[in-house]
Amino acid sequence: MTEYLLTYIIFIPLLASLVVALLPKRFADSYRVIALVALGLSLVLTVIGVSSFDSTASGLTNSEASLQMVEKVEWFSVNLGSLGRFSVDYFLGVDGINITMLLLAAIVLFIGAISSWNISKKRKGYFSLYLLLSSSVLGCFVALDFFLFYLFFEFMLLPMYFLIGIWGGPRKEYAAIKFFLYTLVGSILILIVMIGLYNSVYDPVKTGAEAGMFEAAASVTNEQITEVQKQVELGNVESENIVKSFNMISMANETNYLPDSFLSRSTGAQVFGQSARWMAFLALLIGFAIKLPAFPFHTWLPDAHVEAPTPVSVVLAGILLKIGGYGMIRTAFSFFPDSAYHYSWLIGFFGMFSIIYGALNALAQKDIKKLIAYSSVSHMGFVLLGLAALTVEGVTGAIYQMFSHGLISATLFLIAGVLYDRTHNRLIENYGGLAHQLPKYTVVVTIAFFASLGLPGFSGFIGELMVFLGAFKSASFIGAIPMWMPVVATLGLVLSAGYYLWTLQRMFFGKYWVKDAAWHDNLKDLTLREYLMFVPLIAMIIWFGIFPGTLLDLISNSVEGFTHLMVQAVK
Amino acid sequence: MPVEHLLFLGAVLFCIGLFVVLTRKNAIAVLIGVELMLNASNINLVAFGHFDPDFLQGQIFALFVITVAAAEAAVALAIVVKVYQYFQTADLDKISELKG
Amino acid sequence: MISLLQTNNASGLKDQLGNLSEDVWMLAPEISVVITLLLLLGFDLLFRKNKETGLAAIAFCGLASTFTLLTFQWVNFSTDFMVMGKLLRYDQLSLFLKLIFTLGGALGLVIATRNENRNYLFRSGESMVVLFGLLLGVFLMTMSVNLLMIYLSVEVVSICSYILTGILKGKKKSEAALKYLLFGAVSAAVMLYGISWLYGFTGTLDITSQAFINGLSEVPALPLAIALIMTLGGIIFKLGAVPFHIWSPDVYEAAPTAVVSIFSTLPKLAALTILFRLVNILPAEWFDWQLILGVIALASMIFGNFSALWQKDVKRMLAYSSIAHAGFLLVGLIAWTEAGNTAMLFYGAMYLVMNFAAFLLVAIMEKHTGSSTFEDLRGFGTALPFAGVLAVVVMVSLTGLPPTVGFNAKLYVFSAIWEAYQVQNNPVLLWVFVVGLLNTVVALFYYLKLPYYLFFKAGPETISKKLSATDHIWGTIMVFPLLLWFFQSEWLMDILNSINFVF
Amino acid sequence: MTELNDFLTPTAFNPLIYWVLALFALPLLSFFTSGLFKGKAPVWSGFLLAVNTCLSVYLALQHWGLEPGVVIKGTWFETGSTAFTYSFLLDNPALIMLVIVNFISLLVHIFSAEYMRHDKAKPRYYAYLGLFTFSMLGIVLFHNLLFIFIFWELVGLSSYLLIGFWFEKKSASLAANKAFIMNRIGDLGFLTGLMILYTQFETLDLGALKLLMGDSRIEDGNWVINYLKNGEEVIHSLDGRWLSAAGIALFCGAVGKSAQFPLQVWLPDAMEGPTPVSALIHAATMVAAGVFMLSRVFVLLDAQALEVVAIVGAITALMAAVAALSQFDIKKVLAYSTVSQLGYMVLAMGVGAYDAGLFHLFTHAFFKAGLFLSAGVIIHQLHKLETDEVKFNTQDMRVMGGLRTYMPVTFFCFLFCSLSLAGLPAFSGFLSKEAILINTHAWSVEKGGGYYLIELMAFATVILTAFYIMRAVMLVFTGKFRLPELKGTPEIVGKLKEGNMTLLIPVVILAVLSFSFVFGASISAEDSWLYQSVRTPRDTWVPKEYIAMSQAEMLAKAGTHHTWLEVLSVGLALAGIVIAILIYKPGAKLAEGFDGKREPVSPIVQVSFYHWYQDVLYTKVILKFILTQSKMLAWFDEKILDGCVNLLARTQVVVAHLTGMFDRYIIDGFVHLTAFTSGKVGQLTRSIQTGNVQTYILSAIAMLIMLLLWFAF
Repeated sequence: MTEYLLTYIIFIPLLASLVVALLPKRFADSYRVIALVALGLSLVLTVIGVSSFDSTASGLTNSEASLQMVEKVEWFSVNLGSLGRFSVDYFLGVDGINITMLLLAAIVLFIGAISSWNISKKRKGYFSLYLLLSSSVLGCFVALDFFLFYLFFEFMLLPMYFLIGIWGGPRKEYAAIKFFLYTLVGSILILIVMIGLYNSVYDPVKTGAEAGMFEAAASVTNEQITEVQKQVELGNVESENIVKSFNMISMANETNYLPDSFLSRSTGAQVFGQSARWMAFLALLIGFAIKLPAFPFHTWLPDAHVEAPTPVSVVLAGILLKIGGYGMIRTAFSFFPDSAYHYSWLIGFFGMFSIIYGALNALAQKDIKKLIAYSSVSHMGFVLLGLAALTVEGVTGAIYQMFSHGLISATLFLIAGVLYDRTHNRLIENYGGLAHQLPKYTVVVTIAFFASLGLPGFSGFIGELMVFLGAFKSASFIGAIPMWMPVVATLGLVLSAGYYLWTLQRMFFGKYWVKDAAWHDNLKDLTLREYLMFVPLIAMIIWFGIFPGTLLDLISNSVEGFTHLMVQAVK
Repeated sequence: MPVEHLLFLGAVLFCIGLFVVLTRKNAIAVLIGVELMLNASNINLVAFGHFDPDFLQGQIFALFVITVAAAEAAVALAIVVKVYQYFQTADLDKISELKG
Repeated sequence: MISLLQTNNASGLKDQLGNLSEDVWMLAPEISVVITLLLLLGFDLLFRKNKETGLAAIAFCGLASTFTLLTFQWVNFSTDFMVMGKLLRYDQLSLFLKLIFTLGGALGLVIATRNENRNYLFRSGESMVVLFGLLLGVFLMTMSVNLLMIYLSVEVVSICSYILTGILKGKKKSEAALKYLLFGAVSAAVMLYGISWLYGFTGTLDITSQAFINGLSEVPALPLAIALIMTLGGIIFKLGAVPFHIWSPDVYEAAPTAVVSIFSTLPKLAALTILFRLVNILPAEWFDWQLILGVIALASMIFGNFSALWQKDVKRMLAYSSIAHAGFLLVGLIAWTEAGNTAMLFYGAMYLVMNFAAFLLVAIMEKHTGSSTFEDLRGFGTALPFAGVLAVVVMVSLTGLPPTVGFNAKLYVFSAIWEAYQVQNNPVLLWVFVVGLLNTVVALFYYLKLPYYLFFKAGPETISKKLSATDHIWGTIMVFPLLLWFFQSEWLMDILNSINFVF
Repeated sequence: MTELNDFLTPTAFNPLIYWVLALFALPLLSFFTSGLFKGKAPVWSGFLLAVNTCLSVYLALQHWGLEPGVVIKGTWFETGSTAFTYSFLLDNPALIMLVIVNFISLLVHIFSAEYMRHDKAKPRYYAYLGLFTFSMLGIVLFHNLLFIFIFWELVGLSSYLLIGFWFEKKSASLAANKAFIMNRIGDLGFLTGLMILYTQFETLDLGALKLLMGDSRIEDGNWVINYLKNGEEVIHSLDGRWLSAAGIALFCGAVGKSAQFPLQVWLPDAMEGPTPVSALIHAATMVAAGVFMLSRVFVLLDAQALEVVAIVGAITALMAAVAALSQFDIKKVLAYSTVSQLGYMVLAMGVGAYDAGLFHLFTHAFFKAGLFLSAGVIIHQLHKLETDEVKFNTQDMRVMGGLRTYMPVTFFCFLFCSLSLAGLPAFSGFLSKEAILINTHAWSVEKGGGYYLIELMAFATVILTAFYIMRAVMLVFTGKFRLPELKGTPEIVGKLKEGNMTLLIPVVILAVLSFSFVFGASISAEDSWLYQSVRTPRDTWVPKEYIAMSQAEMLAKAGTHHTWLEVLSVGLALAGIVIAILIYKPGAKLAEGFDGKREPVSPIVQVSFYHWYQDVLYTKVILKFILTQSKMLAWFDEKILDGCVNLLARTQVVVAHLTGMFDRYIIDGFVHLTAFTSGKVGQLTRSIQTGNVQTYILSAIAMLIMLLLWFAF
């Protein structure tokens, strides 16, 4: 039943995008329906996938055995002579780490589609780009071939560029270009490492088949694989028979690195006088830290958020940022656990710093969207801190934080959108006492703010708690980051309470007042469509805050496998 | 005559040609400079051909160069004429609309 | 002929002549080009009016027959051998390049038909004749293994280019032609001077002969460097790389779009082949050409990319981008591995396709807006979304981002250089690798400028909203492969892999 | 060795869980549904609370005195090999708190029905009360630090909502913010404590922590614990200082919630909330949660941590008592008094008198709630006098005076509660305060030296307490009603009436509960049933080496009963009362001097009035610093960091210009130079200056030569 599920999930939006692009303008009203139906279908399929996901089957993140819903077809295999075969697979699959991200993406994209309902400018372009973006985002989370992953990763940029650049606010061009360039710098860094990794990693199964060690690659036993690895180790396999691989799961397995290859752990090669593996790790880390975004690579975020239309902000904050964190887990940390350990202090420090820096910046913002953007920087700092801890709790917390921030930041940007829709103004100082005029909206805002500042009972708390517990434990458990880091990072909690409550107090409490009297007539309370977005989001935020087991059951085995590999590598 | 002298002559001629190319302002004069440079090479080729008595490749090469130079000169002059039509001058300083 | 005389000792003149007549079959494609050229000339002389159709028919038929002959040769003769008494070399490398050159020529002609000044190229028989002369020249360049032949073929291409630049009316065109000519003549003279020294060092013009290699091995480093670098000068001029790149922006801006599309591709790749043949016989111990070419490649990328940033004209921007691409093409060569060569060829072929697609779209834009400056292209994409989207795809491909074949090309080239770095540990390679890839970011700046103006800026309402059916079709035909080959690059790669680079 | 998993395995099904769930469910139901009942919300919520109170009384009776209490345990979620469990513990302190919370909450519900009668947002008010009761019960019933933390924060939320209930008032919403943020600061410490304990013991279950703490030891300055996890031995070791740090960190949570120095400033501001809320949350229950939590984690605190607790408690008690001396706002007096009394409780915990602290918590809950509700009656009745013309601050004692004649019931209730607060015999306050003082004395004796200062502070607070509360009584109830004079509206006097039954019943009940006979007939705390019920044999849990001497040992050494101590404390209290009466007796100069406007002028009084200028320090210095800091950072982010990026982009552009101009300027310059050197040879200068193609050629050749030179050398 779940055989081609992932393919369906990715390609339904793509197909819908084509349909929207090809439908004549006469059917302009149906574009949004198509988008909603396509993403709804993807969401339903995702939920089916999640419910049929067997968490007990997942384990070590460097073994294909722990994957589910695997689809692995050779996509293309190019012979590059002495470079060996350039083999790219259409390789999809989920384990505990990405199934949560897939779920999040499907949810947020669907909500984004609802939020796009009243887009009126150039609808055809908008919806086909939005669907294209959806498709690549979903693909990015389930692709397990580095090339495929990179394809989806890069493919997000263009739709995003146009979505911000055409449908955005006053400084949209600047924001769009800034977003694109920033991310591109990151992806070039990733590309550099991808090329390096590709030259260092081979696929034992295909190599064995190519070298004639066994007949078909279909039914290969572990012994045979070990045998192939042994033969490669001894140099008995001809270089043109070695099939190099982009398989991200293989890349996480030390035994798949060619002996004497550049990034193999045993070689100890150096680049610019530093260990090649360290440099490669740093490149990947920075590449994804830009996406995350962590201090000091975050300055694209406020601009992009402020200028982007509401649904795009929602998708950007809700999902795109998570690709940064997910990418780190799946690539940087998995491929180079030793380097991750070596740099954990640095990562932890930047995580801690981002938390406080983002929060302090949020405190000074006048534009509510910018405030939320900086709060995202602050919250994504927890992801870095949790990952740097290299403990089960820390990594779990990081993933949980990503999931929960996805829901909460989506809600927050929708909130900003509600106000912007009505008055086309987002400055905090222009409002006062909105609670009188918009009581229901105020309730939603209060819930979202408290969820975001990490109040127990909401999903954000679980993520942050786990990060703190894991980060503190790290020092005595594995020695990755010192104990003072999480302790200092707790300051972020106070600051986040500070800026959220201050905003609440300034905008919603006190005497009712808006700067422009003309706004008053437009200030109507929430509409049905808005309820449709807020109610499910808030319900999920609360559900995952009270029953974290729903999500943790999915991820815990994979995280344990992941940290197990980390610990092994450090030893 | 030792071959060094010939080579020295070639080098001097090349430099003079280059100098002319760089300093004269008239297009025709620049072309003459190019011819000088080509001839410097020809001298070299012929001089080296001296050591290649079996095949005389140098001399033959020189003949080809002369032919090509003639063809080039023909095209060049045609273009100069055309340029003159538009600019009413062959002064290279004044022919500088395209830049940047 | 000279080399004919060289082998005189071994066998009789009669055998030689017999061989020569056999060689003629190996040169069938070139002969086909020459015959077409002559037919065009004759037709042009005989008919006075309404020549367009006739000339076009002859040209396309000639290209078709050339293409057929080349395919025939590709399929049936896969061995490498010298023809014309070691002046030329028949091998798969040259065959492949000639194939894509023929295609390129045809695409150039197609672009010519897209222009507003319809069929301008076909109206004057001379330009058609010269165009085929240029084609012959690049054919010969790909096969040249003799210094004389190298000089001659380069000059053939150059002289044809001068004429093509200046043959049509226009002040700018004549100025560009003159500049091009003077600059080209000087580079040729510099190259010739270098060649004369190489001849002096070795006593032979045949670069494949052992004598040439032995001769070079005895020369001290400095004179050798002078001679080789001067020789490189002329080749780099054709490649359009730093420092002999300065002509290209002016010429690209002035010359007709169709001609530029050919200038920016065929001679570049042909020059690359010569460079390839030359550096492959030079052992790195005597001459660190990897360093020289590395510096040239980096300088080209940086110069090309940075200069392109502030250009106001699409064609001029593409000229600078072609300088940068020359640098990227060199990257594959610098790797100095088989994979590098394949990757270089792949990049070359893809660059050709991308560039023709780009110029086709420029031609279409020129037709609709009457200009190729960014300012005048404002709102073009909004008015003509299809053409706009195609332009975006081409620009993305030129930048080298997925999902376009430009990405594969860059990926292969840089994979090759990474692998070469792993093996050779030459720090130059690493610099080329890192700086080259980071250059992509700079490139994005100006490539994105086009979509930016096309879509983000509001343009005048005057842009005609109707895209002709032919434009639709040609646009799709040219752009679609850029996407298709991203997913199926092995089709081309398999062909390239059959090329034997050893000689 | 202890097997960790034994603590974490869920207990067998116990039907008691239904009762517990019902206890949570009813207030939560009130939270969610009171909105539906609009005007009938008080009835509905009150009904639910009444049921809940009955339930809790029933439970308390059922499980009274069971040692060590009933435990229900289950798994919340698991991650990796670690299970996060929840557990309930029903022991005596929990049961008493359960009853107190529900009972006072019920009284407040009843009282509010009248007090909030005319407020449109009544349903919201009752919803918040429900949320508060729910959260508070969580702290009381859960026996897992993580869950206590969770409900701890939720209590903070409901407190925030209730303080800011009248959100139109800017001061109210600001006070709400302040309360939440101050609490959050304390919670950082709590969270840090959780981190430390979790790292060491891998569980936050209090039952487990108690035993594991007993198993842990100090070895070579390291805090070491061995235990079994799934049969495998685990050794965890942290620097020994983390042991004290854990205790102090947990205490930080209590500092926030129980308004201890230096975070106590939020509590006086919290009086912006409705008065019944102040009675429930900011006097009886929530603020006491800190003390209750301290009692729960008592065994995790080592000697250093306890010392910090004691010192902070004493300082708070004294500081707040001083601040209460000069306040004019009746609620502010009570607020500072609450802070001061909480200081006593914390002091008790610090000196090891777990039982005394808890006992004072219970007694204080009643008499302080009584005081607040009495004040509420006064405010409510005075509020009725307000018209559109006549506006005055209904909480300002300067407008009151002589109310005894108008509101006799309220007067007596207030008086009894005040006497209880002052600690006179026959009142409950006497019992618990005496217990604290005895323990403090024993502790000071044990420690000796400067630690007598703590005892001194405790005694100083006794006299201050008696003084300020008697001052309030005198100002409010004696003399003549000052409002008519101040406002020039003598007709107002007739309108002032005693509150109705809905207001008075809760007040009277609470006043009755502040007599000592309720808690024990004897004059000594030792004999009180309540005091005895919380005296758990905790000494066996505490690792001997962590504390110098247990409470029992200290008491044994210093003696459990000191008549002179009681005499002294009662004497001091009486002295305070007498002084207050003398100063503020009707007709006394000070009492007449108020005009309802003036702030105190004497600098000493100002220190008291402005609460040691602590607030000024916070807002003017620390908050300003943070805000400036954040503005600076935002500037840094926008200008410098983003500026760098833009600069990079701009440099690119500049470089682009440079390369573009390279031909034109640099090469030209080069040409200039060449022309200059060869200037005499011919008329070259002009021709080269602008010679375009030639410049091109020259640049190419020059670069070629440069390449050559660079390559050659």
